[in-house]
Amino acid sequence: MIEQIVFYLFSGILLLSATMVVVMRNPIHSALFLVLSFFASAAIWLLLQAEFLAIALVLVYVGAVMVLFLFVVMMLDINLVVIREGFARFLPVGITVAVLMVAAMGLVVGSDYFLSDTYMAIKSVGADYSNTKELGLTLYTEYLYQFEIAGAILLVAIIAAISLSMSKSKVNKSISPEEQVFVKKADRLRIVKMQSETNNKDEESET
Amino acid sequence: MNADLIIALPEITLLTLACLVLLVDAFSKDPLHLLTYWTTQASLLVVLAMVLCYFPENPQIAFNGSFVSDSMSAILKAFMCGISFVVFLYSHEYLKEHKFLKGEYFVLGLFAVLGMMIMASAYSLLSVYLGLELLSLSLYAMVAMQRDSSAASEAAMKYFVLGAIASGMLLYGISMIYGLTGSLDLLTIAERINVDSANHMYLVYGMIFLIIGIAFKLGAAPFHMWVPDVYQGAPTSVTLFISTAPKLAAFAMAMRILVDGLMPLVNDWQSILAILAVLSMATGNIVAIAQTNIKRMLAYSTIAHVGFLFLGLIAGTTSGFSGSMFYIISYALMSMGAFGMVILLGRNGFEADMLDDFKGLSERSPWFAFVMLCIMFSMAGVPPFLGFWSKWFVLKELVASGFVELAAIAVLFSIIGAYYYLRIIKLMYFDKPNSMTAIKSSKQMRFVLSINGVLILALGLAPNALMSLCLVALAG
Amino acid sequence: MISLPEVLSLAALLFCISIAGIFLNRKNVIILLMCIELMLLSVNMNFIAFSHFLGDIHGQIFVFFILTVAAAEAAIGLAILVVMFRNKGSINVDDLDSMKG
Amino acid sequence: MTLNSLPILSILIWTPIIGGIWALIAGDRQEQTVKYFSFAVSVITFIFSVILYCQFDPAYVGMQFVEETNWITAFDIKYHLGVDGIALPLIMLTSFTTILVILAAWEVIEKHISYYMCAFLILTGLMNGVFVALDAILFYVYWEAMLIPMFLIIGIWGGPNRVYATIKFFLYTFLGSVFMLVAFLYLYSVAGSFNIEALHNVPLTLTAQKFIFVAFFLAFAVKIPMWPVHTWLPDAHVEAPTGGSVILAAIMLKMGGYGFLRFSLPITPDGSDYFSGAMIVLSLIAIVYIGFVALVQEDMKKLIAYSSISHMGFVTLGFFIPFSIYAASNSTSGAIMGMEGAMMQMISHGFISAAMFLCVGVMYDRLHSRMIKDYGGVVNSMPTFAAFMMLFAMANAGLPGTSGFVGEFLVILSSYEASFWIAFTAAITLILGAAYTLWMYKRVVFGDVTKEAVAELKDVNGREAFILFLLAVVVLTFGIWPAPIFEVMHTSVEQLIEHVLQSKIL
Amino acid sequence: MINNMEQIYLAIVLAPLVGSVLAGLFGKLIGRSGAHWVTIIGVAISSILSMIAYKYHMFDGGAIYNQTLYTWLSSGGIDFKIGFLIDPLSVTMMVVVTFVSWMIHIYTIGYMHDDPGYQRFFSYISLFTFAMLMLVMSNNFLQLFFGWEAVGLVSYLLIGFWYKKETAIFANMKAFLVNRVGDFGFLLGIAAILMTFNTLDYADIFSNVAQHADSTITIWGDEPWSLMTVICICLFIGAMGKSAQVPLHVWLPDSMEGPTPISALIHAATMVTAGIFMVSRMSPLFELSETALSFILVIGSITALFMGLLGLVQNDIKRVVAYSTLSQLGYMTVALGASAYAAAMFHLVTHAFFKALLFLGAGAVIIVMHHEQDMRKMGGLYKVMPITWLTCLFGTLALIGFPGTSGFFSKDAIIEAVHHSTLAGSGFAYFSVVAGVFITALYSFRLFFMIFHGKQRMDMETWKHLHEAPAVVTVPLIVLAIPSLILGAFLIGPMLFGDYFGDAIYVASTGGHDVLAQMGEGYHGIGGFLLHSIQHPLVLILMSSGIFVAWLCYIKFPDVPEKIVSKIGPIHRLLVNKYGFDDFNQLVFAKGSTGIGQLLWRIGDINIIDGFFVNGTARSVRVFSSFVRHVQSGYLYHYAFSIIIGLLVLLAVFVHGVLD
Repeated sequence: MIEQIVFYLFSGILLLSATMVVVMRNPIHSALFLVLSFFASAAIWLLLQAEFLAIALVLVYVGAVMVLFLFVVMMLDINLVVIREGFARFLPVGITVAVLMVAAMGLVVGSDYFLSDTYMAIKSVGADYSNTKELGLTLYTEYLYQFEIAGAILLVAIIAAISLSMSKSKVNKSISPEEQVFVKKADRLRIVKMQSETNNKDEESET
Repeated sequence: MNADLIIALPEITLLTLACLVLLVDAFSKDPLHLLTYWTTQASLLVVLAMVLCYFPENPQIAFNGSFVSDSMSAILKAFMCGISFVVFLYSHEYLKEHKFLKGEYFVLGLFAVLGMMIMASAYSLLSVYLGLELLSLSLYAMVAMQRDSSAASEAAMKYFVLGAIASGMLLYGISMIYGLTGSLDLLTIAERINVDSANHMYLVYGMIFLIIGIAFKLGAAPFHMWVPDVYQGAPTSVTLFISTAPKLAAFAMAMRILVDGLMPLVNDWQSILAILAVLSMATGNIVAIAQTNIKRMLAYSTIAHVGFLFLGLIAGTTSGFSGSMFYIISYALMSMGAFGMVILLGRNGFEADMLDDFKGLSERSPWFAFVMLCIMFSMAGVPPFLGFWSKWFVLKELVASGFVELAAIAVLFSIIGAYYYLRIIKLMYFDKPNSMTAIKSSKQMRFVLSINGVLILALGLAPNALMSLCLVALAG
Repeated sequence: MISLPEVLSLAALLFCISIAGIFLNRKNVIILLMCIELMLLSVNMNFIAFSHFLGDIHGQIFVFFILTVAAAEAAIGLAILVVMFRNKGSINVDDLDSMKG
Repeated sequence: MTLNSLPILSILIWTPIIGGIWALIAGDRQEQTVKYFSFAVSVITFIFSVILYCQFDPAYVGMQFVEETNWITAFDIKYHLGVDGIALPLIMLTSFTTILVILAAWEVIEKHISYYMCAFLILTGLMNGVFVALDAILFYVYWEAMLIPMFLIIGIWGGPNRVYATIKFFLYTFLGSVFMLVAFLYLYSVAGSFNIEALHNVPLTLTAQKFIFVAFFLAFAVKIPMWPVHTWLPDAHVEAPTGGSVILAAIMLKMGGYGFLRFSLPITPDGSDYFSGAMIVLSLIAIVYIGFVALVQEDMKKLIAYSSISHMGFVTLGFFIPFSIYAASNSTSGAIMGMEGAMMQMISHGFISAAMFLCVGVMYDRLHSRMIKDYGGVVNSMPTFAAFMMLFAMANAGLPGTSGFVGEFLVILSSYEASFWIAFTAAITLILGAAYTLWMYKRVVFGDVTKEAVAELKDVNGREAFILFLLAVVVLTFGIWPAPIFEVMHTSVEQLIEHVLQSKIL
Repeated sequence: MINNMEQIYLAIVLAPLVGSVLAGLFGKLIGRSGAHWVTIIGVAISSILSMIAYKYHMFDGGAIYNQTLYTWLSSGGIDFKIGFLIDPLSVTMMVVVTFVSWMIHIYTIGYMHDDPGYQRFFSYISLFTFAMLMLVMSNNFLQLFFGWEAVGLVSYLLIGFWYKKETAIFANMKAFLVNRVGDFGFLLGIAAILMTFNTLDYADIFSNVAQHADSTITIWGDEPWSLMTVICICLFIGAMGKSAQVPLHVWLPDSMEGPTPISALIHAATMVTAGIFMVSRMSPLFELSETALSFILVIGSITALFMGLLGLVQNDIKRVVAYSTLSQLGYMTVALGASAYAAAMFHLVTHAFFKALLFLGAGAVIIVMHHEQDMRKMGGLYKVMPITWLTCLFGTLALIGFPGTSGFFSKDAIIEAVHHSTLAGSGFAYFSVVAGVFITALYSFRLFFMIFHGKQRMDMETWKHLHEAPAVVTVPLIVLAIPSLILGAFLIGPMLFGDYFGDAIYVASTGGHDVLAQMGEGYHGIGGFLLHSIQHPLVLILMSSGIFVAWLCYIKFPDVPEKIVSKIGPIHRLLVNKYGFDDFNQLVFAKGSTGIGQLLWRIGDINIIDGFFVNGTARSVRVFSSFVRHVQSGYLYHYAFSIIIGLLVLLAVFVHGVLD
């Protein structure tokens, strides 16, 4: 019973904060609400006996990823523009679709099928059970291959992030003497021929 | 465990070599990154050789059933390596011309190839996902790599956001399938699915999300919206890359998930794919007509081709899948040639990506106009070019499975499609050139592009070998 | 006791919110990235629920990988964002419209 | 190696193709060489087709000179060639026409003559391929591949509106043929083979036959072309260079007819029977409707193009009348006559339309106009030409003694056995055909010279006279003595009729 | 002998062809005289050999020759052959054709002397001789049709011989097209014959004809038609075209645009009689259908009477003769309709001579008048052209049927035959042919008086230079005048009442068809025939009054015609307008078909098929394309939205089964 209250409490927080993430104008507020939703999720995960992941979520996400988000948000000097026109026009359709989707998904996942015996195989674990240990064991044996791939993915992320955002300052003020020697008039001076404006107008009117 | 490693030797080698290239690049000061380039190409060749050397007679499963090496994966991997080799060759040329040659490009490229190979060999949903992400993340970065291009960064952002949504969908589907079968292993999933049981509807529910993920990756309508923008915005060499080898990986993903994993649900996904196929062919072919940018036009043509590709899957038979495989390989070859031509015509930072840039090509360079002609007729599906056989193959299997009406719809759209391919030929042959500037490019580029064109014709005249290969790939 | 449908529904709701966030949001791209994170969170929720009710650890393993990938994704996404901002001087979603048709 | 052991059909296909490729490689720099070389190739091809004719056994039932090699083993697609009495005359026609076309281009084509020669030679090879292929897929490959050179010919060397015309031509014919491909694939799924002869014998339900017939119909009706899918033809003809018009009219149209004989009728006899009434009506519409349309054309090429459509109406009429004749008379004699008449109409139209287009070409080369109003009184400055054109105009109007008469005559005679009114309607062409041909002739050739340009026209030169003379000889010979063409067809046509009149409903 | 004869027949046919080819293809090489020599020699050979053949068949009792030369083609078990059937009917035609042609070849030398198309002309007329011979010598319908169309072709070429003249090239096209209308029916008749008899050979058809006498065919609804009637009417439509019967007569007056020798040869003596010949040849068929015969009778009598009337108002010398020809062809047709085939043939033969004579005479006048054809500008020519005057007088007398001349015998025979006929329409026919006698006399002498007598209406300058025509012109006139006068007397006995034609012409002995046999009962030699006509003087009275009226109007009171014209204004206008046939054709057929053509082309082809369906499809695809492309708005949220919609639809359809 208490579990259910806790679950609904945190579910409520989660959904609310998730909604706030979406509707907040200021991205910093959004980011903070996102942090809140992560916390709420972590709580629910704990209820679902995924202790390690709950911790990891807080550590990795809140501790690293969200900080990164905030960092970027603050680094980029974003002016908070007003919502453009058309949004209101689009909103009813958007909300209808969202509601429809909730219905379409809810009808399936809310079904009693998921109450069947198959889904009553919850492990009853002793006090010495360590979720972390079991995860670790599986991860480093059965999932060695995937683990390596994950490593590669992180490597790619690093390379990509660096190569995209690192700017070798291109604005090099030094001069190249040999280029200066070979410079020609045409390189510096461009003569543009332009028709006089009256002529242009005449032509336009003719056509 | 050792056996496992040997089975996955090409992937391991590629990972090692990719890291090596990374190191090489980090310490090289060459502005042309020649060493990086050549080690990259060498790596691909080495891996290609390995794939061929370790060609599996029978499917070999490793890493607790999450990795498989069968003839399909081996053939696809070989093509991935080969195609990437050519792509990098063109890319080097292109990057040099457009002055943003970077070592990371090749490193990321290699990782992308690794991702593709993982997808080709993935036997569990987790491997599929990780392979996909490895590939996608590399590609996102590659698209954005031309940092001073506004279009490229816009394309990258769109690609990234939509790609993330798609992988979210895919994940959601995976989670449902996992929840319903209790396994991530494709073989186990296939075993545990019982069509008649109560969970059929839930499986279909999960499967729809999976299919959206696949459809997005391949660029099937209505999940195709990223394709035109990304094709247009990305640097041509990246467009070239995206439109070739990763398509093979996406096909492999479709095969793994739908055929290896969800074959019991074949009746359901046949109908879903049929809808997507018709939509794709319609959207692709119709919207392509209105395009003026050749990269964008080819993007829509890709969408249309994906529709055709699906037809082979819809057939639901082994030979139908072979047909799709043949289709995607031929498509990759044609697309490679087409974008190769775009690269060839561009110069000095100028992208020859408007249709009008092809005007009067036959006067400027009769030979390359001919190559482009072969490619365009091939894409339109006119014999005796390769593209005809790929259409023929999937249509044949489709008809053999009794979907004659679908085949009729497909050919109808291919006629609409023929129009915009013909338009390019019209520009090249019937119009006067805008300028008579000679085409300048390296010898190897010309050589490879010529080979590409000739190959499309040659394989069109003698498609037997490739067809048999595809048949064998899926029969074994 | 929490039941599986409850958790799944929660995840589905979260999924819908995130999706709605993506196509309703016209402000800036960074919120899109956050919505993606939310979406992954909902998927994770699904996995953990199934893992719990099936008594199967593999679901949690998957979540582990998703977290990893999500982090990598966030990094690349933000990097692209930065590049984009440099080019366009804006991260407004509406400004991402130079290519269309 | 004796002549008998030569793979003569392959030679007919590949000699021109390889010749064409060589011409392309030789390039524009060696213009003269290319011309003579191409001419030589076309003559050699023709010689081989004559050898083929000589060695052909008219009494033999079935395919002759069969060549069979594996091509795509994966699907049992074979490089399977053979010829019978239906294909043989068409092959002769093809290789003969090629010579004319190459000669006609001699001085006229100034732009990229080597490409031009290449396109035509390759086209010849492919067209021969269409007529000898015995594997449905092989047939289809030749059939479609043929569009490519034609597309380029019209597009590169055509008139001012060539792009519209050539794209229309391509898409139109492509539209038709893709459905034929689907039909082939369906047949394969039933018969397990692409062998055309095997397909002839595979039993099919009536519904299937109807659908297959419609698919085939789209392909062949567009090609031949039948009303109302004919509108590509006038455009293509008008814009094509002379040689292109000649090949289009003389041979490409015949492929539609050939397709009906080789595929529609034998594969779907019951479907053909079912639709024969509609086909007859369409044919009659083509004959009369198009006749009227031809009457009011202001462009000579368009007029001839429309007259081609009208003439092709006789071909389809002759092909689909047998069912009604058989139903009316219960004897195959009239049916055979109708079909042979239609075949003859195809052959003869090949010569006559080629001649007419060449005539227009001769004038066009001089005045660069195809409009009737730009001429008048040509006979005053070009008497020899006028005489040739008179002969061909009369042949076009179906005057006895020219080959144009034979086919129309037989088809009208046989259609009478089916119904008086069919014959009645078909015979209207006697009046209309004469009307549009002679009215054009009157306006172009007769009359006093009122235009300076016409007065300065030079009469045909030796090369042109030679081409026209060749055609005149052929037109007259087959008008006076058409028996040689009929002799080679008899066995095949009889066998076909016999086959077609038997139901093969599953 | 038979073998020799075959070579002779071949020579008869081929000699003119060779001449034609030589003159046509090598005209420049052999020059003008070369051209006329080769053709004249060719046609002379042909003519002389024809006479030999005539002698062989008519006097030496040679058997009927019916042999195949070669098989044109065989299809569906039917052999189409080329071959000759030589019997009294054909051999008579051969002699007439070759002889008249020969004369006209000679005459042409003078007539066309200064024409630049000299060689071409000779080539054409020789070719015509060849084609006409093919027609008459044929033993089957195929060859008949070949000859039929070939003479049409040559006629076309010759009418348009002066191709610079707009009227000439209009007339030749008109002639060809009108003939084609006839051929249209003819071909249908041939098709019907082939279907009925499974052969096109005369002999085979005639031997089986009895079996099909009562066959019927349904053409419209369920009404059964007599097969023979259908066949015969179809064939006769062919004859109507070629022999210029109403309403397909319109081409013949216009054909006078051609050179006069042509008018004489083709449009008077030979080609136009091909229809008469054909019906005679097909007598076994026509005898089986009284309906067809009545039809012929009515058409013929209309032509005979009303075309003659038109001759009264024409002022062009050649046109008068042309209308006279029409009228005379009407007489022949009437004879055919009355089953008096022999009488028709007889009139055909005599008409060939005297009409050729009249045309050549007219041609002679035209030459000396420097190609002036308007009679109103002539008069009094008898003084300068006595030979022409005399021969023309003979011709005119023969034409009006002055007792004793050839024309008298043949025309009176027809009138008598019609009188005996009991077929439906014979009463009208009798009235027409009898009334025709008056009209014939009136227009013939109108012509004669206006040209040769009365005031000289040309200007004096022309008058001074007038002279008799050269010998090449007058000799053929004289040669033709002789048979015009005397041939009838010789031929009437054997031809009408003897066994001249043998089996070549068949007349049913029952049903009162055999009018000639009935006449034969009362025939007692030429004298008797003459006497008979005096005893029943109606015809003679009409003829004389015709001459008298002509004398009154054109010699005695030249201003009378104008007064009459002003009195009968509308009728005169009707006649001048040729009953409106030309206007009607021009308006309905020519304008109508170009109108239909324009309609079908502009509306049908350009607007509906091409515009709406073909280009319309292309356009709508393009429009649709440019519309659909806006879905690709460039906005991320739209893209995401489309993904969601896709997802929703798939979920709805496949999970929630909305569509089920």
